[in-house]
Amino acid sequence: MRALAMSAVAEALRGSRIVALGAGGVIGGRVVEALAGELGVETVAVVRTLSKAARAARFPIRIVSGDVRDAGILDRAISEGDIVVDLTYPAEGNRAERVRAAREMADSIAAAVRRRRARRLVHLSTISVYGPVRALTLDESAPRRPGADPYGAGKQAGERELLRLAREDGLPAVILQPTVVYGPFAGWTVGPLRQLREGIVVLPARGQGICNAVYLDDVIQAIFRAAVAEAVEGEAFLISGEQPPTWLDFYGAYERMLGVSSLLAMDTASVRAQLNAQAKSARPFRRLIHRLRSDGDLRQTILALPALAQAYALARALLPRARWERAKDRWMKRGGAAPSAPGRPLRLPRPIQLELMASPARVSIEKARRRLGFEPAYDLDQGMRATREWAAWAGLIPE
Amino acid sequence: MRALAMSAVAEALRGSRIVALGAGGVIGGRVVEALAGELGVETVAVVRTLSKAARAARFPIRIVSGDVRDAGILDRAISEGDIVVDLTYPAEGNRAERVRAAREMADSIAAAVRRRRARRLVHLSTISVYGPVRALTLDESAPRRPGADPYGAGKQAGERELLRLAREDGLPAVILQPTVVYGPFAGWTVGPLRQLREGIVVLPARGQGICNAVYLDDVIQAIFRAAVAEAVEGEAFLISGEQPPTWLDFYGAYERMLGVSSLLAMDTASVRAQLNAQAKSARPFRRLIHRLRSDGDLRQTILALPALAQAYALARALLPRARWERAKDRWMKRGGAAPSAPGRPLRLPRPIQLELMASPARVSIEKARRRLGFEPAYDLDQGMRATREWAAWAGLIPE
Amino acid sequence: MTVDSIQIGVVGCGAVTARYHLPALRRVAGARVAALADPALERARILAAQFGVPRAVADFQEMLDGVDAVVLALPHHLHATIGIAALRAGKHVLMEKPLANTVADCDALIAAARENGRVLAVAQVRRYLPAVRAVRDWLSAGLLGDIAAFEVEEGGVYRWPAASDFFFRRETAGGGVFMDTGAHVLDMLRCWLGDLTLVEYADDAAGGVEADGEMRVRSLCGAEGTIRLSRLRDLRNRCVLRGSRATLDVEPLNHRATLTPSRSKTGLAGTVEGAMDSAPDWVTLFEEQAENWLKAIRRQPAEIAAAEEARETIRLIEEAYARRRTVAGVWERPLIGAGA
Amino acid sequence: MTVDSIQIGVVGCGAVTARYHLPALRRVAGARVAALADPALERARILAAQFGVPRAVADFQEMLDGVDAVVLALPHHLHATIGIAALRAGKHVLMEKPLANTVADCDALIAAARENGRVLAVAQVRRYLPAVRAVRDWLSAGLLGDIAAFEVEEGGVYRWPAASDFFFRRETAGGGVFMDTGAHVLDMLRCWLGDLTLVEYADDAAGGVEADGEMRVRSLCGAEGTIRLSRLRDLRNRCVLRGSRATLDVEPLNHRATLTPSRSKTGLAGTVEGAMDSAPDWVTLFEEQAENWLKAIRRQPAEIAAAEEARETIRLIEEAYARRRTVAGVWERPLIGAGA
Repeated sequence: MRALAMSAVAEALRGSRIVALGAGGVIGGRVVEALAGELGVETVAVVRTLSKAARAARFPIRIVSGDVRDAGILDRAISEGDIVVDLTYPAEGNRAERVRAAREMADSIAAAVRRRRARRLVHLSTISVYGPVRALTLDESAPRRPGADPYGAGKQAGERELLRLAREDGLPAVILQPTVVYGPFAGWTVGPLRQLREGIVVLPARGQGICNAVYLDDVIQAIFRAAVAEAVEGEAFLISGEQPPTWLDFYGAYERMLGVSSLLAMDTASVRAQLNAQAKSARPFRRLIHRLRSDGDLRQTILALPALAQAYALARALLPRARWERAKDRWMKRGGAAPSAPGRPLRLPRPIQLELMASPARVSIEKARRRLGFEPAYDLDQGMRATREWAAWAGLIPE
Repeated sequence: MRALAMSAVAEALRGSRIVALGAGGVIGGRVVEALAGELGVETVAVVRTLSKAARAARFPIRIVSGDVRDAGILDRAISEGDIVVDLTYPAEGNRAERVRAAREMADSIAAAVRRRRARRLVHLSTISVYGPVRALTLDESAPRRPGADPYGAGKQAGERELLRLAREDGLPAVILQPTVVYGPFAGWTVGPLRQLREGIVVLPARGQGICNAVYLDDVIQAIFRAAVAEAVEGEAFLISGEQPPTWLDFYGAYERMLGVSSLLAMDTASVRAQLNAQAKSARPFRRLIHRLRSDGDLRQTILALPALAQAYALARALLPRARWERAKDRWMKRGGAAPSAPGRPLRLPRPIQLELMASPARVSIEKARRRLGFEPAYDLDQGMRATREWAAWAGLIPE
Repeated sequence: MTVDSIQIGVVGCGAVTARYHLPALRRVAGARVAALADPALERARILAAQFGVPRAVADFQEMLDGVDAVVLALPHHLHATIGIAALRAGKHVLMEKPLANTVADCDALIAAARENGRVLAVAQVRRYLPAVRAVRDWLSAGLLGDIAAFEVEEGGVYRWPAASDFFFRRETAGGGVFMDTGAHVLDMLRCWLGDLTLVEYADDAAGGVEADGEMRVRSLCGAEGTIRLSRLRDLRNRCVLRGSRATLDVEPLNHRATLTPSRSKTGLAGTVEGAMDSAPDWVTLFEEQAENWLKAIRRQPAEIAAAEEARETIRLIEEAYARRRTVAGVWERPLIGAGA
Repeated sequence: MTVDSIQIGVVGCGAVTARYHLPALRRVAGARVAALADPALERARILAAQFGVPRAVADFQEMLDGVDAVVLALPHHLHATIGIAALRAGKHVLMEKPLANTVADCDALIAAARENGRVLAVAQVRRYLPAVRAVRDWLSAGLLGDIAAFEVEEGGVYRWPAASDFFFRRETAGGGVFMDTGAHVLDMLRCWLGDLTLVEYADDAAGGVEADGEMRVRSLCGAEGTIRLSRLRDLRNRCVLRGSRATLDVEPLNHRATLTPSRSKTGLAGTVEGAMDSAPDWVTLFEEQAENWLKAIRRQPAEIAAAEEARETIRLIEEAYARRRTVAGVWERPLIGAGA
């Protein structure tokens, strides 16, 4: 297939109305902006709660609020011939709860797509459905093993349900699996900037793990291509940038934006040891809390005391005087915020992130290239330049 | 004996030098001022530490600092023919420690009096040596039963030792037993004013117990009379005001000075019940502290946490959220001071004070009248007027 | 002399009614909430049960007979019609801000209040913030000297639990963050600096309501200032007033202020005296507002935001929208031709 | 370029040396404490061991050879003789306050410093308090307008662990609470308001040293103020400066200040920016003092209390003592004739 220019993709999109489910999120917000703004496509935004609609409300489009598991909501939003872009996912709950919710959401959306005779369903999944990858290359043929990660598991349940319905019932669903999405409002931008500002960020694999980063707008491009591409129903596509950087390069870009020196690249075993030590040092305190929780008598003791007096008295009774005075000073200085250890705190990756950051796998976007005509427009430099501009506006980096 | 006018007492005092032991205290300060100021008598001030000498240092007198158990100190202060006024007492320690210290002090002072051939030793004891009194009248013939009170027990040990030495060795000692001394700098003035300002003061016996109050200057008068009276060696004298008021009258005078309404007169049984309840509610917390103190593991747990974080975390973990928020607000409002229950706190008498305040006993000053020519110059009104003037100067009451 | 209790009806049972008006009115002496009205009758019924209000109705007209005064907490576009109806029925009105979406509607409301001799107050509740009052005091005492410039910013990801979608439609809300937060901020600035005139205005509305924007205004005394508001990014919620003698950096929502004399390196950083809580107790502020409204109804001296003042704020916002320069988000790079 | 370390001797091993001078000097770069001197040699030896000082001697003359500069923390009456001896021996001096007990002694010290070309600084350590610096800044920035009046009070039961009794004798201490605390407070006021002249003075000294007193002074600009000091009663440790524009109530020892504009009901109550600890860290202040002294020795720009300034404070105290009105304590009622 010859790759369509984006102008041609836009032209094709203008033939339908687009319904964005989950329009209050990072990707949804950008989808709506691009459609209702630049591309001039009729758009309906479906948000979970109205509080999330500020960005979509900049445009004179229909906004519907409610849960996508409610058929009535979807019926109000979707009409015949529409293209549905599904950006929803269950954000809360444990693994089992999310898996169930994701399946229910998928079923509800699939049913609405069929009932309202929508033309296509583009569903946003994630690279996390593959779980930890040890191989040097990852493509869509790899097994899905999201493991214990509730996010990946939920997403996998949703995508699997839709792929099954595509296969069995001819649901016109296309699945996109973006990698590490960064850019305006994105978690992989806001999170690292905050971590690097507040503490020392520890990277495993000496920072040499592969970061399959993709700039937000390239994901949007892929969504629009998937919305109009021919003969891609029932297919899944990994969506990533080209020439993935290392995690050290990726975080390094943020470090430079902030003008700080906050990265600490370690070997993976040492990071694991740190994680274990952290868990251990938290343990006795958790045990104390547990003891106090389970010992009703002791607990009543504490609760019977006027409000915070117990904490105060406890600290005063147990801390050596000098330490108490210092602690008090620090407490007051912070206006009551929880005091932390001196020095900048270490920000260790969570275990699930550690796998991701230690992985040597490069994601192949060959399939998306071939079948969708996808071609990333942003390399890391370009993406980070755009990201820096947004971050300055958002007050996340010094101006 | 015909009572001497104070001018004649002063005249008699001018025949000797006066050494005030414990000149840094409330009575000692006034003794020195009256001697070195108004009466123009040569005075030596002995203070425990120099920090206490500010008041005596207003006069060009000798100031000696040190412990009266140190013979060298006393030898530097006392010369032949001196009158020694002993205002010292052991202010710290438990009952046994104070009894031992009081005896050592008495022995050291008695030895110095004999060694330096001082003319007289006037020793300040207290009404507390009699312990709780249930009779309607108290005079010097009553048994000394100070009971568990460490202060009274210490004072009793000192006075007993000196009386023994007077009887057995001809020590020229006279004992004065003042009652509830109030006035400038006095504990029975500073304490009640503070309590009434900060909380609700609870009086037992519906406030109708007898307060054998004596204005400070009347005690000074008695000291000077005892210093020069004839044939009173080996005798003890109760020193009190005339027409003792009730405790309600006594505290009421302070209440009026402050312009507050802070007194709560209750029957004694109810006060006891309150004291018990207070002890009970404090108990589980003390138990918790005890457990944490004795449980090294648990204690390490707490101490290992950064400074105050434990207190904060503990409170946050255990308090219901709304209560936590309120507690935090209150905490911050007070700038970190220990928060207390809402409303003005109750100030209950300590058990030893409860006995004193519930007692119906009027102190007889007949013996001091007869043998010392003592006549109180201040009734409650006059004493409280003078006290009010001082309290305003000291910033203890609104001006 | 005892004062008869004023019977109050509350129209509109959204979040502001449930969280603030009803808890506050319950505390006010000499007033009693007699009825609630909301087309979503179920909401009205629930709140009536929660706050012990005897009547709940769907149509506000039904409640008018039994009340002396009404609190109107409605979608903005309904302010004028329902407000005018209430005033014509002889009811005093406390109108949630903004007074109305247009100056024309404001004028109609003001005329209705005059013609019927009723109090029309606007719920500019921030006026009761200790810092807002203190700064007004300080400015009139000349603490800062002549004000040369000022900057206000307030922003955060939008989180108000909006119960209806009027809020995000231009026809119903009248505007975005400037009609909402801006009505507060501009009223506060008017309290401090008097009438403001527009210099320029830009926002990101592309046919809908703005989520982020910046207004430049000039005060009577010639000081120019910027007001930057956002629903998309966290801004420091503060006002900086730059005077000839000193600069005051005030955070009205948490009572903090730092004063730095013009030629000094060191500031005095503290809180407004008498306001030591870390966050304002909004129910208490609404209570003060209600008390002052009731005083005004009883023709006693009262501190209320008069409709005429609120109209000036709406005039400014209306002019700003009319002269709007639209600015896309810095992140809105074209997809077509991207990377080329 | 490296700077040679300045060798310092400390004369007098009392509480201020042990608590502040030695801990502070240990932190200062480019200086080294080479010797301690105290007639109570044992005290000197203990401190030398504690602070790693190589020499401890009884007679300060013995140490002079090995040092470039001396800190003198001595009984007040020895300041002049020992100070002059050290200056004549070519040593720079940091003198504990008060500079000396009399103006004549101050002048002799100043002359000795001039003749020998040495730095004679006075340990007016409160100058380094953040609030003292900030208030100076604010005043010169005109924050308060013209100062019309001021009140200072500081008092509490005396608790300093005096190791020798020089402190409570007029011959040795030179005076009481005004020579001690007063030397600090008057220096602070001079920093803020310039030279002060005496209006009147009263204290309670009856042949000894005063424990409580009150001084009235006039500043160059004509403002009159009261300084009330006590060792017998708790006073609020604060200074109130009443200006034409605003009143500042400052507590320099805990960095707090409340500013109330003249026509305002509400004040701004807070702390001096950058000084958020609840109590000042005195060792750090002594460290700053030592650093500035060393800078002055190296002829670099430095903030020190010059002897000439300290002399003015002593002049004021000397004059006050000369014009003293003696007032007995309000509680000193006559015993003779009492109750009659």
